Amino acid sequence: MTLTVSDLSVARGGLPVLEGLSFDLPPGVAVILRGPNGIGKTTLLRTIAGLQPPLKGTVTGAEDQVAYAAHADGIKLTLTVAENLAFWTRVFDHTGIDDAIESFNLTALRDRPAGALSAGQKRRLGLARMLVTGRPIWILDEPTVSLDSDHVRQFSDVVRRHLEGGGSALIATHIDLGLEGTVLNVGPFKAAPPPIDDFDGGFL
Amino acid sequence: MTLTVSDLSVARGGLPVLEGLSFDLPPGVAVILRGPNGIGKTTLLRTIAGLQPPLKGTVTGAEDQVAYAAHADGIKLTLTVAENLAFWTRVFDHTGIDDAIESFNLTALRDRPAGALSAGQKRRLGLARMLVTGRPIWILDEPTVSLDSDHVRQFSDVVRRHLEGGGSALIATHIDLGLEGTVLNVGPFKAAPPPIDDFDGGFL
Amino acid sequence: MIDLGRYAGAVLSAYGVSLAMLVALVLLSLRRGRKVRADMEMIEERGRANG
Amino acid sequence: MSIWEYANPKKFLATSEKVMPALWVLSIALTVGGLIWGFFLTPDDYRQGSTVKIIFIHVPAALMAINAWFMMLVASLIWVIRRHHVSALAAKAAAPIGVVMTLIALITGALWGQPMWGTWWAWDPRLTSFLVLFLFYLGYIALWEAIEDPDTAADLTAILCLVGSVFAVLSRYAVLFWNQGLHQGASVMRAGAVAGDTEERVSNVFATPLFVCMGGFALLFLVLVLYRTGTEIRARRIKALLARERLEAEA
Amino acid sequence: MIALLLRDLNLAMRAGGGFGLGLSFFLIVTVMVPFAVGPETELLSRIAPGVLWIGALLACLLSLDRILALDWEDGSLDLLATAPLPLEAIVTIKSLAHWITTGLPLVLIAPVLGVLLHLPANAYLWIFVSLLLGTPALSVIGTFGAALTVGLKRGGLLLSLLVLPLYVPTLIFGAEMARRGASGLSTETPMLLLAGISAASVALLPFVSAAVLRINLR
Amino acid sequence: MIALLLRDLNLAMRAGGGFGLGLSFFLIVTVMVPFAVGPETELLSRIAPGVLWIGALLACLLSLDRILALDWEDGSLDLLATAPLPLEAIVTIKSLAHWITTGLPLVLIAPVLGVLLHLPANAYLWIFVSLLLGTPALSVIGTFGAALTVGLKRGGLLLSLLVLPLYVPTLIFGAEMARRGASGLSTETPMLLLAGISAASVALLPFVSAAVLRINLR
Ligand code: HEM
Ligand SMILES: Nc1ncnc2c1ncn2[C@@H]1O[C@H](COP(=O)(O)OP(=O)(O)OP(=O)(O)O)[C@@H](O)[C@H]1O
Ligand SMILES: Nc1ncnc2c1ncn2[C@@H]1O[C@H](COP(=O)(O)OP(=O)(O)OP(=O)(O)O)[C@@H](O)[C@H]1O
Ligand SMILES: [Mg+2]
Ligand SMILES: [Mg+2]
Repeated sequence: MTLTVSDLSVARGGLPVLEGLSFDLPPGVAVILRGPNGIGKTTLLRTIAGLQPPLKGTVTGAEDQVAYAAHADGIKLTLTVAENLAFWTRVFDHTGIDDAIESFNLTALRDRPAGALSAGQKRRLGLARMLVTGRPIWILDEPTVSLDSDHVRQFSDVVRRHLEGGGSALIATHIDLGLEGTVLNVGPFKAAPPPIDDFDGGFL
Repeated sequence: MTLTVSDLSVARGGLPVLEGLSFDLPPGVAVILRGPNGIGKTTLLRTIAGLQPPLKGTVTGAEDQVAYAAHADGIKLTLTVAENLAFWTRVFDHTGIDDAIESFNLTALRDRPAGALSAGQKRRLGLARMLVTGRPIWILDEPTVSLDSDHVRQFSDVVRRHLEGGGSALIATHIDLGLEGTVLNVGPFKAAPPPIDDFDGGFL
Repeated sequence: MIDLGRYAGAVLSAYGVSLAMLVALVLLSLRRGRKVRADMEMIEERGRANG
Repeated sequence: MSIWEYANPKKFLATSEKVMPALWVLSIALTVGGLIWGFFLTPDDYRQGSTVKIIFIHVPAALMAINAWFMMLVASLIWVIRRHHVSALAAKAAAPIGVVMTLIALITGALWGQPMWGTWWAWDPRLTSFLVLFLFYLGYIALWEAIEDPDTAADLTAILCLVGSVFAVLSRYAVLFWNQGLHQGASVMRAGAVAGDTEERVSNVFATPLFVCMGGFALLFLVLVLYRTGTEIRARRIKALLARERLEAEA
Repeated sequence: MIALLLRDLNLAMRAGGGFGLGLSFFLIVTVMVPFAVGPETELLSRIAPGVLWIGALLACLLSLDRILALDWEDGSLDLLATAPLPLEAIVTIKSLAHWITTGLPLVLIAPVLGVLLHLPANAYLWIFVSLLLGTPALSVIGTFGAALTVGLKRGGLLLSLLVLPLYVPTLIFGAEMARRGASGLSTETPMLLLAGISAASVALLPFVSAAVLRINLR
Repeated sequence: MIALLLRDLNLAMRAGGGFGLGLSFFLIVTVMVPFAVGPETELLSRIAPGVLWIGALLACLLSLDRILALDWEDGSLDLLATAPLPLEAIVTIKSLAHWITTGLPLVLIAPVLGVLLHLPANAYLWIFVSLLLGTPALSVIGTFGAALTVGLKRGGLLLSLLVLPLYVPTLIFGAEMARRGASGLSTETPMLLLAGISAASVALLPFVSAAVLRINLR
């Protein structure tokens, strides 16, 4: 169940952005990714989630274990909050949306079409989806965007509960979540530009 | 040049969300809007920007004076950073994009298509647009979403410079921007539900 | 019964289809009307009870 | 006391509730009575045989199909100018009735045309205009359905109705022009000719039951519009009440 | 998988009637043809089978960009790709949902619209059968096109451009079958070929579409 | 205003060729028709003017949702509405950009495609003139439809449903004019009517579209 990343290089738009990354994500642990805008956090998370192939290196233990939450939420605006969650519950063969709804304070909004939610409410719905996947490894890309401070705290609590239950989380964020976890600053892993004369490499 | 909001009520989806708001925004001042998710900050800003009519009350001094930055950035992904800014410059009959590009640290990205930017880089481009409008009153809806902490600081500096130059800013945000300004918590202005027997009101 | 001659099919189906559509329209209107009215009263009641 | 008082939803509901029972009875009595009269008690036409009986449905339905659109046009204007919600909702309520009337006219016309003209359908100007009207109805209803916010929906459909009416009239002239155009003659079946032919006879035996049917259809339309407008008003209030509950729950 | 199918059908119903709209477009195209080519019965009845086929094809085409693009835009597709469903299943379900909301209604309404175009009496059956055999191919091929263009902003027109040539064989055999049926000729050969195309597309293309989608996602 | 026009044209060129796509769609529809109705020269040449008009109309229609929806989705429209341009000007520019990228190329290519359909020799001029007079109306009416459906997710099909009936008079007069020209009859009346419709739409509809947009933005 441990996610292992070894010597990983990732590319975006045909250019390497991060290289030589290695870390472990054992159960019960949260790894917080930090780094300036554009360094490659999103790219890294997409690679680990299996959405794009790595340039080099390997990711093991991710297959069918990860639930991914991206910048975009994947919310259907014409479905209600409950319907949105129920759909993902069934896709992941999990049961019950009530816990997810309560954890993110969505009870009052349960039967509201998702299109009639404010920015922060939508984001909470997107995060509630993680709970209905039943997957142990959470990969979260800037999860607290648009959340007010109370809800950031609430989110941290949910993650903490998830960790206590044996799950793990890999979170890219720019703010302080108040979570105790390993901080991984990806800044130093910025890919060096390929040597100009390396025709093969420069072609890649 | 002072923006005056008096006894303003705003509605979203046919329902009043905030009521009885009054405040002034004189030149040189920043007003920071705070309030939990879904309270109606976005709705208030849209009303002040003139995109939707107020339910009651008036907004004066906004006509042709405001530049508005919403949750969405209005960036054309196929145009380059410079082209995106140049377009808005011409729409607002302003001159020069260099200052805007430098202020938001976009020099290296100048000729990159906006579609190939990371989340934070896009947001910076969206904020740079404010500088090329030449408008004195800035209305910003969660401007620092996705920005790393260095860029949040840089953004605050830009706002401070704008204030010193006689501009003003109305900013809805959930985080601490390090800006000295009046904080307006909109929580207490939450609209009360209309009485149940008020058929006309309940109709609206 | 009156004799419709060789056009019986056309006439009867014209009447049949038209009347069926009219009746359907009326019944659907009534059904939705009832349901909406009941819903409204229920929600009004609920609203009064809660405040 | 001005007529606009009835534009208050509550007043409208109260008043329409009072008149509707009588209207229901009258409209159904007239419609059924007229149709029975027309179907059982009129002779066959010497040329059209028993098919002439279709006229008792076809013509009232066709009339109401046009009148329903006209009513929607007026209601839309009232909404745009005076912003009475009841008016917008009445237009919404009338559209499905208009569609059904249009469909009835088209179907009965087609069933009539088969024995009379030997074809179900001809691109005669009148029939064609009706088909275009049908399309306008479809678009109008689809737009109402597609928009979430009720006031926005009312505004946009009202504008569509106004602009659409102008184009519907234009289409009418275009279609007239088109089929008198160069290739006339392929079809001998011009509704005008047949209709004109029947019109003489309409004056005697057929006229009275036809008028009864027209009255019945008109009243039926009226009562249906009143009833459905009431439904729309309540549906709208439900929306508002649910939203209010939401406000309360969050408070 | 059932969940996905139900969701897609549900969404099609809510978003202002995915069911009705393909249908109305078909109706409108059929109605426009006489305005454009003139009202002569004999001419219309000659081109009727072809017009119905083209109308059905265009109605399918116009709704193709609903198949995947919406899920792409709001990020659902990324999330679905990390879900326990194989991408092949997702693509198949999407084609099926498209056929149910667009293809099937077209098949059912086509004979009615035939009346407007003075379709010859013995052609009604053949139009129905040929569309019933052909529309599944249209949906599956369309899904392939949708997968190819999914990453592109407003790929609608490009999508049409890519898909229309792929529709050519289906259109030729389908329309030929309907026309032969209308003139009382044997329809066996085109029918077999049409059925063959449909069967092969349905069996094979989902794998290709899934592969294409995988490439587009990364 | 020039800036907006240039940007729209620029975007149309980059986003996978707004210019080319309307055109290719027109081409493909025209090519499909012989497949669907059969290859007889005489039949094709009779329906050629009508087919060209329908093809042009559908090509316009398919590109309508580019006019405003893209700007709506990424928030540009909100920002433009707070800019110093009146909404009426924005709408007009958008129609103009649509015409330049879609209508104009269609007008220019139509005579060429006429060859494929065995268009009668004296009809070439009339097809050209009728499309030149009619396409501006198509763009302006289409912008009105686009404004009505701008807030709706994937309003494309609804847009077609709303706009096609509004296209009826333009189509009738345009196609009639081309057909009359093809058979050597006088084209004066339909030409005047077509020009009238175009002129009136261009003069009046932008105000309505701007009002509609204002409602949709709020
Ligand atoms: C599908 C086809 C048809 C449509 C849409 C249609 C439509 C209409 C409309 C709109 C009217 C009322 C117009 C007015 O009162 O000014 C009308 C009247 C009439 N129609 Fe039809 N019609 C159709 C087919 C037929 C056929 C096949 C016949 C008969 C042979 C027919 C005979 C008549 C007659 C006798 C009247 C009443 C006389 C008159 O008002 O001029 N119609 N039809
Ligand atoms: N489609 C693309 N084509 C080419 N380059 C891209 C593309 N998308 C992003 N990039 C570049 O790849 C790099 C990594 O982007 P990524 O989105 O992974 O950054 P990030 O760390 O998530 O940043 P942020 O904190 O702003 O979200 C950036 O420099 C960005 O400019
Ligand atoms: N389209 C809509 N229809 C109905 N209600 C809506 C709609 N959009 C938002 N709302 C509701 O209106 C209220 C105000 O929303 P608004 O977006 O202004 O909140 P906000 O203060 O900006 O929140 P956030 O901090 O999450 O962005 C919320 O309760 C929201 O649920
Ligand atoms: Mg990122
Ligand atoms: Mg907000």
